[in-house]
Parts: sequence; C-alpha cells; structure tokens
Amino acid sequence: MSKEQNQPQNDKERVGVYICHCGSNIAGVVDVEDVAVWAKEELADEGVVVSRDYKFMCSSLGQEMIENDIKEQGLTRVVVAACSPHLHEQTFRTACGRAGLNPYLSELVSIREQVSWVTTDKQMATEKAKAMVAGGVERVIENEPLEPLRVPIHPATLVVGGGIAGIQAALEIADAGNQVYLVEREPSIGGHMAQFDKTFPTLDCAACILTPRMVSVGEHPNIELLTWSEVERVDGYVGNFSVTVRKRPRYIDVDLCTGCGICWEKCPKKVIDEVFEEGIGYRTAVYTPFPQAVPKYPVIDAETCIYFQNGKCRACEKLCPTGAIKFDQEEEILLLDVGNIIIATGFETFDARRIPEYGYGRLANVFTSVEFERMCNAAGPTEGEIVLRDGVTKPESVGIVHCVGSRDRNYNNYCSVICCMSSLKFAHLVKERTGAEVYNFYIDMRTAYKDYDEFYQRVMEEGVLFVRGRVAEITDATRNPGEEGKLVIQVEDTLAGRQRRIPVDMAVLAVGLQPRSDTKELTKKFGISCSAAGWITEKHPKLDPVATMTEGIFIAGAVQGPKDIPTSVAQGAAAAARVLSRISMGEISLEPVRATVDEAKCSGCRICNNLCPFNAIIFHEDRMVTEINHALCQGCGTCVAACPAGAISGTGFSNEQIMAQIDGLLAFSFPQNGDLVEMVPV
Amino acid sequence: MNKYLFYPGCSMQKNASSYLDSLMAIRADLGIGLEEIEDWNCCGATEYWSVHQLKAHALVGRNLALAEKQTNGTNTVVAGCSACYLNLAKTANYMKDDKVLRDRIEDALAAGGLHYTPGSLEIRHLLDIVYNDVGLETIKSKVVRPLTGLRIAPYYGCMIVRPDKDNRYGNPEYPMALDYLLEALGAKVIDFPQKTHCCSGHMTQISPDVAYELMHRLISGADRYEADMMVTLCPMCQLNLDAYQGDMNDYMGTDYQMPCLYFTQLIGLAFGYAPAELGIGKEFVDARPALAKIGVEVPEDVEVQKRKPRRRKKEEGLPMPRMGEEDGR
Amino acid sequence: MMSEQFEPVIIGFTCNWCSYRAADMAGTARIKYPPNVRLIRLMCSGRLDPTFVLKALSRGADGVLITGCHPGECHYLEQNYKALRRYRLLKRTIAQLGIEPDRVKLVWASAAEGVQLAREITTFVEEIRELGPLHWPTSMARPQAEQSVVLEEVAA
Amino acid sequence: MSENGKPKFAMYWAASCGGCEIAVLNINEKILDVDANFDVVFWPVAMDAKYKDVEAMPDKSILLTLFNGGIRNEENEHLAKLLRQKSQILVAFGSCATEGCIPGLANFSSKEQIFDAVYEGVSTDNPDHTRPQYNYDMPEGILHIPPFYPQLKTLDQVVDVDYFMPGCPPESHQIAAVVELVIKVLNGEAELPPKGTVIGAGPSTVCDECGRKRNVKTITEFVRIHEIENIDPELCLLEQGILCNGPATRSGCSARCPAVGAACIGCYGPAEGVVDYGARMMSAVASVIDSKDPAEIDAILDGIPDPAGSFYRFSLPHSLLRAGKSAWSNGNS
Repeated sequence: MSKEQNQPQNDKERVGVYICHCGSNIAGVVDVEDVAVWAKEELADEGVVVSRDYKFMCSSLGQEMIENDIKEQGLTRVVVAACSPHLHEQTFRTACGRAGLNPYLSELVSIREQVSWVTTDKQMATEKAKAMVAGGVERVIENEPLEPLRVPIHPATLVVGGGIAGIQAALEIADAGNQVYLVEREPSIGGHMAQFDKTFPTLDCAACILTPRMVSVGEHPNIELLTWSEVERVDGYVGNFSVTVRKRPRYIDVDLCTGCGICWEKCPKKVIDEVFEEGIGYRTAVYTPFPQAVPKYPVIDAETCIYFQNGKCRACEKLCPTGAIKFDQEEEILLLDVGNIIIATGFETFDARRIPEYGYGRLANVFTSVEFERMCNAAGPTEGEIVLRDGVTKPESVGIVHCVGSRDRNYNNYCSVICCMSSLKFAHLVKERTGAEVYNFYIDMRTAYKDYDEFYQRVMEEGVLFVRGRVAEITDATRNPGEEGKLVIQVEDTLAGRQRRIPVDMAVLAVGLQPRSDTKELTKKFGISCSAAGWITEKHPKLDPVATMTEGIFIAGAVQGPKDIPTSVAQGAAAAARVLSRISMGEISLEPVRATVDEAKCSGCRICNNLCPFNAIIFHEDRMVTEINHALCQGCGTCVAACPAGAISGTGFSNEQIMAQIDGLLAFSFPQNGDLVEMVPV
Repeated sequence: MNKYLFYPGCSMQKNASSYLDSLMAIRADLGIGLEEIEDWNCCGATEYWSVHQLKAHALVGRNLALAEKQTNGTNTVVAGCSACYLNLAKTANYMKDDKVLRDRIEDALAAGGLHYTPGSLEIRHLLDIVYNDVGLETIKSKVVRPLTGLRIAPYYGCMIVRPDKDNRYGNPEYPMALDYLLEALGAKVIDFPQKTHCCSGHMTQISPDVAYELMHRLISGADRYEADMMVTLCPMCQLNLDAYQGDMNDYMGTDYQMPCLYFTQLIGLAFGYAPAELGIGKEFVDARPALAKIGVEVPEDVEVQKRKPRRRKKEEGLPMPRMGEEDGR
Repeated sequence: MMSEQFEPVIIGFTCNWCSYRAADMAGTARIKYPPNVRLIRLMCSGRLDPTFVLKALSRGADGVLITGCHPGECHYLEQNYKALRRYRLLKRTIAQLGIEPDRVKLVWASAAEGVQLAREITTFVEEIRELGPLHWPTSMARPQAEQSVVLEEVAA
Repeated sequence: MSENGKPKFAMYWAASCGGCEIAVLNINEKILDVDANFDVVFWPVAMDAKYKDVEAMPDKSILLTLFNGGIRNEENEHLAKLLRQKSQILVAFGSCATEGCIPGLANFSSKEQIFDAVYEGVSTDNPDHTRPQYNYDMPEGILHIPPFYPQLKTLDQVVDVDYFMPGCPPESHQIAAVVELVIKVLNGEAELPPKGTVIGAGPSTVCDECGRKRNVKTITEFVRIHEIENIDPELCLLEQGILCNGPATRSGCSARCPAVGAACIGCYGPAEGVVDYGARMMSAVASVIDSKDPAEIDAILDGIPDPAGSFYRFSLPHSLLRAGKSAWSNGNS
C-alpha cells in the first residue's frame, strides 16, 4: 500500500555494473570510465558494490571478470551496459550461470544500439547511458531467479514449399530418419528450377540434376508428400505445432492411377499454362505440369475442365485404363503434429507489364526471362527452339535487358542477384542455338561467386555484345529502313557516352525476383515478420540467416531474399541441420516469460478471459477463478496489464521490474548547466 | 454541374478556335461549367521561359492571382492547352516549394496590387477533367453516333505527362486515359508507340529540319498502324502536325494525309453534333474523308480514301501474355 | 534551472518483436536521433499498463512514447489493439487531469522500420519541446514541501 | 493503561463527512464491547475533549486510534501528527483517510478554483468578495484559522500508518470484526497482522462477492444506468454496458451495490498490491472493448462521459498523480 512512498532502498542485494567499450563503438561516443565511476558513487545506495569498464565485455576475459566478481565479491545481481540483448543477453546470462548466479538475475543495457550509435553529442550520450544504467540497476534488483522452460520437441517436421530449397531440407531431415511433411501448392514439386533448361555457370541440365532429388522425395519412406495442398492455419508453439493442411481434390484416385498419361493426351480442353509454362505454352484440363512431375499423378483443373464447367465430356474417365478418374473426390483437411517448420515458399518474378515503355504484352517479340527459360527448355512449348512469337522465325538479333524491375526506385530498389548470370546463360544459349547477334544491356555486371566471372569472360569471348546503360524504351516505331520490322531498343550507352537505337528481332526482359504476393498472409499464418520489401526477416542477417524471430520456424531459399540455386540448396541444408539438432536434443529451453494467476486475488471477473489469442487462459466455473496454461502462454503480458485486481503477474517483465526501471531511468535528468540535477528526489 | 475557372490561352482564341468551339459545344453534355478568368494574360508559352525565367513566372503569377480572386465555389483552374497547363502548374508548384522565388514573384505581383497564396489553386488540364471528373460512364451514356470503324492514333504530346506525379492519365511513360476515352466513343484506338513523343514544339521556327524529322516520326508511326487520324489535346501539337504536314511531306519526300483533330471534336461528333458546330473543316489536312467512315456527311468534291485492308498476322504460334485488368480494357 | 534549450525527458515503451528491433536497426544503421528518449523493452505493446505511463509522468517524464507492431502485424496476433484501446482511454483521462494529451503518443513501427522509428522519435521530442516541461513540482515526491507554500501564505 | 486498567481508545475525523462515525455506531451492541474493553479518551463526535488534553497525554499512551478523513488543512495535519505521537496503533479508517475519497475529488481543482466556487458561486451572496484570512487582527489579539492546503492528502502521506481500513464508510460488520480482533489480541488470543496491512476487507475484488452471472467479456457500448429499459437482474452489470468498478475494487463490502443493481463506484479502493486504482480500471475496461478501429473505439469510449471521475472517484489523492495539474501548479507557478 505505502509502497509508493518509500523509494527503492536496497540493502540486501550486491550489484555489479559493467560498462563495455565495444572497442570504440561505445567508448568513442560515451565516456565509459565516467559512467562506471558515476555508477559506483551515485548508485551505491541502490546496492552497486562493483562498477567497471572494459574493452570487450563479451570477450572471455570480460566474462571471466564478471564470474570472478560474483565469486569473490558475492554479487547477487549483474548489470552489463553493452549492446542489444538480442545479441548478447544469452552470453552474459551464461557467464552468471557459470559463476553460480541464477542467469536471470542479470540485465543487459543496450548503450550501443540505443546510445553511442545513434547520438552525436558526447555529453548527452554519456548522460543517457548513465540514466539507462540506473534503470538497469533498479530493474535487476527486482529480477527473480527463474528456470528456463523445457519444451519437448515433436520429431516430425513440416516443410512448406517443394522448390529446390524445400526439397533439400526435406531430404536432409528424412535421411536422418525423421518424419517430414512436404506441402506444395502446385500439382508437382520442383519449383522454378524444374522450369529451367540449363543452370549457370556450369550449364548442366536442370532436369538432369533435379529429377533424381524429386524422385527420392517421392519415394522416401520418411517423407509424406502433400502436393496440390496448402497450409490453412498453424496452432501451438515450438516443439508442438499443430498444422491444418487443405488438400485440394485431384479428382484422381492416386492408388489406381499409374500416370500412364492417356487422360492428358486425350483431354480435349487445351488452356494456356500460366504457371509452369509462364503463359507461352499450353496444357490440358487434366495435366501434370511436366513429364518428370513428382508425384506422377495428374490433377484435373475444375476451373477449365469441360465436365466441371458444363457437365459433359468425361473423356478421361472413359479412357482411363484403371478407372482412376474420380469426379466426386472432395477436398481433405489434414491435421499434422510437428515440432518444427521450415518455410521455403520461394519467390515470384516481377510483372514486366508494369513498365509499359518496354512493351511487354504489347509488342509480340518482347519476352520475359521466365518465358525465355521455357522456350529454351527441350521439354518446353518450342522443344527448345529459340523463335519469335510467331513460333517459327529464328531471331537474327536478340537484346537482353537487365535489371527489369530491380535496382529501380519506381519498382524494387534491391538487386535480384540472379539476373546477370541467367542473362549470360541466355546469351550463350542464343549464340549456341541460333548464332544470332546478342546484346546485353546492363547497369553493372554482377558475377560474384565461384566460376561466375569465368563464365562472364567465356560469354564475352563468344562474341556477345555488352552495352552499359539502362534501356529507355523498346519500340516498334522505326525511323529508318534499317529498323523496319524490328524492335528498336533505345538506350544511352554510358561507356560510349551517346544515345543508341539498336534494332533487334527479339527482346528478353530479365525480370527481377520479388516476394510472393501472398507474403502478408504467410507472415500472419506463421507469426513471422518480413522486411519492408516483403522478404521474410531472419533472426540475424549474418549469424542466423535461416532462423526467424519465432521459435521453431525456419526459412530457406528465396523466401528470405533473392538467391541462386547453390545458395538456396545450402540454406535448405542449413535449416535442416538446425531442425535436426533440436530433434536430437529432444527438447529446448525457452525464455521463462509467462503469466501466472494468483487464485487468492482472482475474483473471476473474466476480464482477461478472451484477451489471449493462444487460448492459454482457462476459466474454472466451479471455483470461479481463472488459470493460465504455461504451455500455451507466449508471455506477451497483455492479461497481466489488463487484470483489474492485479491478480496476474508476469515473470521476466513484472510490474515491479518495469516500475523500478522507470524510477531508475528518471532518477536523473538531463544536465542543466553541465552537471546532473535531480529531477525527482530519489 | 461542376464549376471550373477557365484559362483559354491565346491559341484557343486564334489558331485553335476549333478546340474552343468544340469544347463550348459539348461542355453542357459533359456537365462542366467554365468561368473564364477575367483579364487573363499570356502564359509565356515556351519562348518567354528561355528569355527570362522570373519574368515568365511573374507573368503566370498574375493569372494565378486573378484566378484566386475569382475563386467562388471552385479553386480548380482548367487549361485546354498543354503549354498553358504546364506553365500555370509549374509556377503554382514552384511558388509552393521555393520561398525565395515566391517572395520575388510576390514582389512583382504586389507592384500590380495583386497577391497569390501558394496552394490555393489546383491547376488541371482539360483531359484530366473529362477523364477523371466527368468519367467514361457519363461519356458513354451520351454517345449517339459511335465512332465505329474509325482508327485513331491517340496523341498526348509531352507536356501533360511530364511530370504527371499522381498518374492522372495512367503510367506517365505510357498513358492510357485518351485511349480509353476514344474507345468509349466507339473508335478503334491503335497502340500508338509515340503517343508521348515530342511534336517538335517551336522547332518549326528554329530549325525546321529537326521539326520535320520529329513530326515525320509521329505521322509515319500513326500511318504504319493505319490510323485514319491523330487525335490531340494541345493546340501546339495540332498546329505542327496539321499546318506543317505539307512542308514535312515536301521535306521528307513523303505524301501523308494524316488529319489531326482535337479530342473535344471527336467527343462532339460522337455526341451527334454537326462537324461545322465543332469547327471541323478549318484544318489543313482535310478530316472529312476519314469522317465519312462514321457516316458524317461529306461534300461530293472529296473522294473517300480507300485503305487497303490491314493484313493481320494469323494468330498462331506462341500465345501473347495476358494483359492485366487495368491495361486490358 | 532551465538551460537555453529545454531538453525533455521521455520514456519510450517498445515491443520486443518490432519497435525494439527497429531501435536496434536504427543503431546498426547509425541513424541519429535525439537522446531524450529512454526506451523500456516489453514483450508486446499489449503489456503496456496505463500504470507505467502514469508512473513515468509522476516521476518527471515530460512525455511517453508507446510503440508497437503495425495493426495486423502483432507478433502475438492482436495484442497491439489492446494497447491502442488503453491508449485512447488513457489520453481522455489525463486530459481531465490537466495534462496535455499529446504528451502521450502511440506509434507503430515494424522490425524493419529503423528509419521510421528514428524519425518518429525525433518528431515526438520536438513536439514535447514545444509543449515545454510537464512541471510536476518536486513536492510531488515530498509531501512536506507544500508546507513552505502554506507558511508563506500564513505570513502574508 | 488508564487507572481503570482499560486500554485507551481514540477516534478522530479530519476532512470527512462523519459517515465513518455513524458506521461505528452501526455496529450496534458491539459498541458496548468497545466501552467494556476500552477507555475512550478522545472522540470529538461522541464526547467533549480538548486538543490540549491529548497533547498532555504521554506518547504511545493511546492503544488504538481510528483516524477518518483526509488531510485538507493545517489543523488536520496537526492532529494527525499529534495522534500518531500518542498512539500505539494508528488506523487510517475509511476511504478518506486511506485514499482521499470524495473530498479528494477537490484535487482536480486548484485552491483558487475551489475558493471561487465556494465564495463566489451562484449560490453564494458575497458582495464584498470576502475570503478567509488565516490571521486576523482583533483587539483581543490575532485570530488564526488553519490554512487550507493546495491539495487533500491521505493520512499515510503525512504520518506513518499502521493499518488501513477502506470503505465509504467501512462496513459495520467489518468494523465489528476488527474490534473483535483487537480485543482478542488484548486477551492474547490472537496476533496483530503485519504493519501496513489492509484490514476489514478481502484480498480480492468485489466480483468475488458479487452474485451476478459472468461470461467472457466484450464491451460494444457503455450506457448510463438510467439509459437502459430493464437491467438484467442476473447478469454482470459491466456486460450490460454499465461501467461497474467491481472488478478493480477490493472486496469486503459483500458487493452491496451490484446486488441491488447499482454499479460499484469503488469505495473500497484498489486490491492488494495495486499501485494505481484508476489505471487498473482503465486498462481492464479498455482491453475488452470490442473494436480494432480507432474511430469506433472512440465512439464506444464516448459512453464514458467522465473517465477520470469514474476511475478516481475515491482514490485520486492516493493515485500516482495524486491531483490534477492545476492543483499541483497551485503556489508553485
């Protein structure tokens, strides 16, 4: 009751304060020695008995310093003022633990990210650092010893997305002897890679290296492959997710189907294949996207199937030798229990129609790189013939435009990474198959990584022409006989320093990669976040690229940002490794940040009852009290803040801790006339 | 009936009188009230800006000040001429952003006992009003004589789309507003690649050979697409393409007969007005043969041009990309 | 005791998943903003108890900045809406107590929006500078202090 | 101990309405136990006594003092300090002494505003604009009236308090229970609770004692009690849109008001360990508003015409801010 009156006077706790220089990162702006001395003097009443500054607190020497003080000085609380807790909180907690102090009796104050790196005025910075240290000290005194929560890990794993990254991840985990569910939206796995003919820089055939992987996924005893399916919702938490998957009806009985192909050979309904053939090829209403599809079973696309549209036809049904066609098949809802989730849903390509001056969609012979991939593919609409839109004429000259929708303020600022190399690949294929003149219009050539630049050299030696400059316009408005009947590429050649009009028969737009249009729903479904551009945010850009902020959810491949095949594969394997280590540990420990109801205080008013999106709050009608299920509680603290009776307490972020931190932060105001003055008497 | 402050500009009064006449003819049907700005003066056209920037701004500033005084119920100023629109808009915007310039212009205006409050007026081009305020639905509903069979090259010129920050006509690099408008009138609109290229402006006076080259690009482009006529929204463009087409032909050794009318004239025709009411017949390159296609009566003396039927490519081979809704109308 | 420029003291509450990481990002990107704001990390803006805001104001803060994930992007699905509701009610209440409601501000900032957060902080510091010090008399923490006031009156 | 061997009992009212006194009398025949077990030495409402008599008593000579009313002026504070000095057990008795209560609502206004209301208000006829003088010279000498403080303070804001007994007034059965307890302690049959304890009240909140049916809460609109046709006699008032402070108010009153269809207004103050009563109500009520749209939220909140008044009706002087800004700037500006 009278708590408010007596200021936090602390005689029992012995607090150690450690100010990190972080080389010059902090010491360059904050007067760390001053802060250390100040803490020792000004915060003595608060119980500060040790206060030091050191070059690198996170170094083993820095940690030892803390450990020794805990042992020798009998510290009962530790405050480290260094970098963000998201980087080193664990480091210093572990150090305390080693010295026999409960890890949660330490606090990490971020005077690098929140002070030295963002402040110019050194004095102000130092004062802010002092205030934050004071806040940390006041808070840590209120910290309670906690034990991390141990959560068992369900050994099964969900992989979302059957592109090369997802395939790699699934195989790694399954080979290690664990159950994997691989969910793919399309009728077959394989993703973008399956569309390609050759892969840079080695030019080995995509199908030849991908198909074996796809087959082993299909045959793997530990992989349950769910194609033509989508994740509906995700409940639960790390170690114990329960995932709802919607399996769309194939209208094919896969137990009877042999994949013989009669149905799609005989299907009278031809439609443009906007997905796998990127709109330049056709498929039938019953189809597999490509010959090597896994699984081999086709799907019937009810949107276009004549029978579904007007009740007639049923040709496939009549002709199917095994009677596998099942028009009455219905969608299934599957419930999967998994411990970890890997998201590998990949990318979409930039819609070239958004740049009208490039004429895509208006000018027949302007193609996108994905259309061109299909065109080059021996199994594609032209059997690998490189021809104009008329389907017969071979081009005598081809212009490849780089950075379409990439590195462009109007569209995407970022570099799409793969376009330079795939454009070089195209240039090579055109030379090889048509002998046509090839121009590459580029801003910069970006051919980093193993053997890439060598490939660039090779293509140049093959006589491909390179023009440095962003293309202004592609037009069929000709100005002289030489341009007659051609596409004219208007560009400023920034090396020659002049405007050029280059007539070509065919223009290929190297469209950039961008996040899938349904990324927002994805992030909501899985409770993860994405960057402003829409790429999924990794836990740490350098040190933890395949984990997300959400425990138990990992990412692999282009869903995290533009990537080529080798990197996607590497990430798939990396994500798998992270999952495997957890499975083998059998359990993980989580932050013990949880809410608890004091039943004596709970009046059963039920204010909190529908505040929890994780349904962790249970009301006991019989006793008229509310209880919180720690397994389900995610520790957001909303109910703690809402409880009118103050009956709910939250570990890790208790009222006492936060109130004390406020006291500390405000105990000293900004310097007026140079020196600290008290804002409110402490 | 939406009310607007109207800035006719010099050319609409003289060489582009047919633009003004046709506008006056259809304005009631479009439901737009135009209140001419009292005692307006020249916008500085293109030349004066290269003579003296500040004076040019002051010149325009006067028009803005007069318009502001006249604002009752509306603060939108409409110009039919692209150059007038651009100049008015330019000064209005610069005065908003550039304090130094603002003060100097204010001084100049003060000398004449005038004042303009930056941001108090909205400057818009006639096409913007017709397309965005009146809207295609209204226009469709008034069409009594659809321009069926008339192949039109929609020509925007460079001034209304550079800059067009808020994409009033669609993508500034490839606007579609006029295309859609003419389609709404029932015409066949060709995909005119040079729709925003330069008409050569005053190059006709400075270096005709450059001007002829530029005009040739436009007219030959329209002709390649077998357009019956070009439709414009700017007196300057119309003047160049129409009045200088002959000289261009002589210079390039070509023989184009590409009529060039104002979009307001086409709207008028579709709304059923007689050509004369719309100032049609004043143009150098006779538009009437083309207009015969839509059954607008033509005096005997001119014989209707017969175009060889366009040989279409057989729709075989690879499918064309499907265009999205917004572009696919 | 005022220096030429009034330096407000502001307490900022951040969400562990978005705005706190945005602050980290602002730091990593070396984006500069005024040092007047001292941040407190909560797990979620839904943890924000009006008590904390009142506490800060009563302890001398001139303003309080509440930050959370954008609507619909809450790491805990929809807890930021609870913060929003409390914030709207809290502003009404403090207004009745004679405190300018603008001293408390709620802004959304995703983990990716380091720049935006820095901008918001800069703006808010300026806004509070405009409002001037909240001027809780220090007597607030010392009940006796009013005595002096009274005695002056008595003498008068 | 007095000569009759009975421990001494005192009761005093500072800024209060006197209801607490009545409540004490309402313990009926139990009052006789008080007389039987105590020697009442000071109780201005019940018997004549002079301050100097109290001043003359030795320190700590009074066993139990029930102090009701807030500290509004110099005299209140003087007596609070005096009784603290003379008493072994000082109980802040009733809402005024513990939290400020209704007199505490004056903390929304500055002293000037209060005086204006009192001495210049429409109901006041004060042609010479007379205002009280703390000192007034008379031939007999200087007349002195106790200066009026800028703010009302609670007892524990001026002296150290042993126990707190909330309620406006405290429920008679609770008073009886406390009296009984103290007597037990005297006879060595019971222990005193730890210092600072809230006595004569429950650990939880009013809902705990409230008989009304409760569901998961979502509030779509707030209504004033007179605005609804027929209140459901069974259902939780808050769920019917009536702003009921029950959820945040300490139990102990047997939920009398909700029981008869009147919303709890919070006289028993905050529950155990709560720092700011109003903040708890704000947070709780706002959390269950059924909208994600700022405009709609505001529309719903418009149903609470006087939030500060509703949430701080009894507890403003004991809240974190203690008073409105005007009451603070009083004399400090």
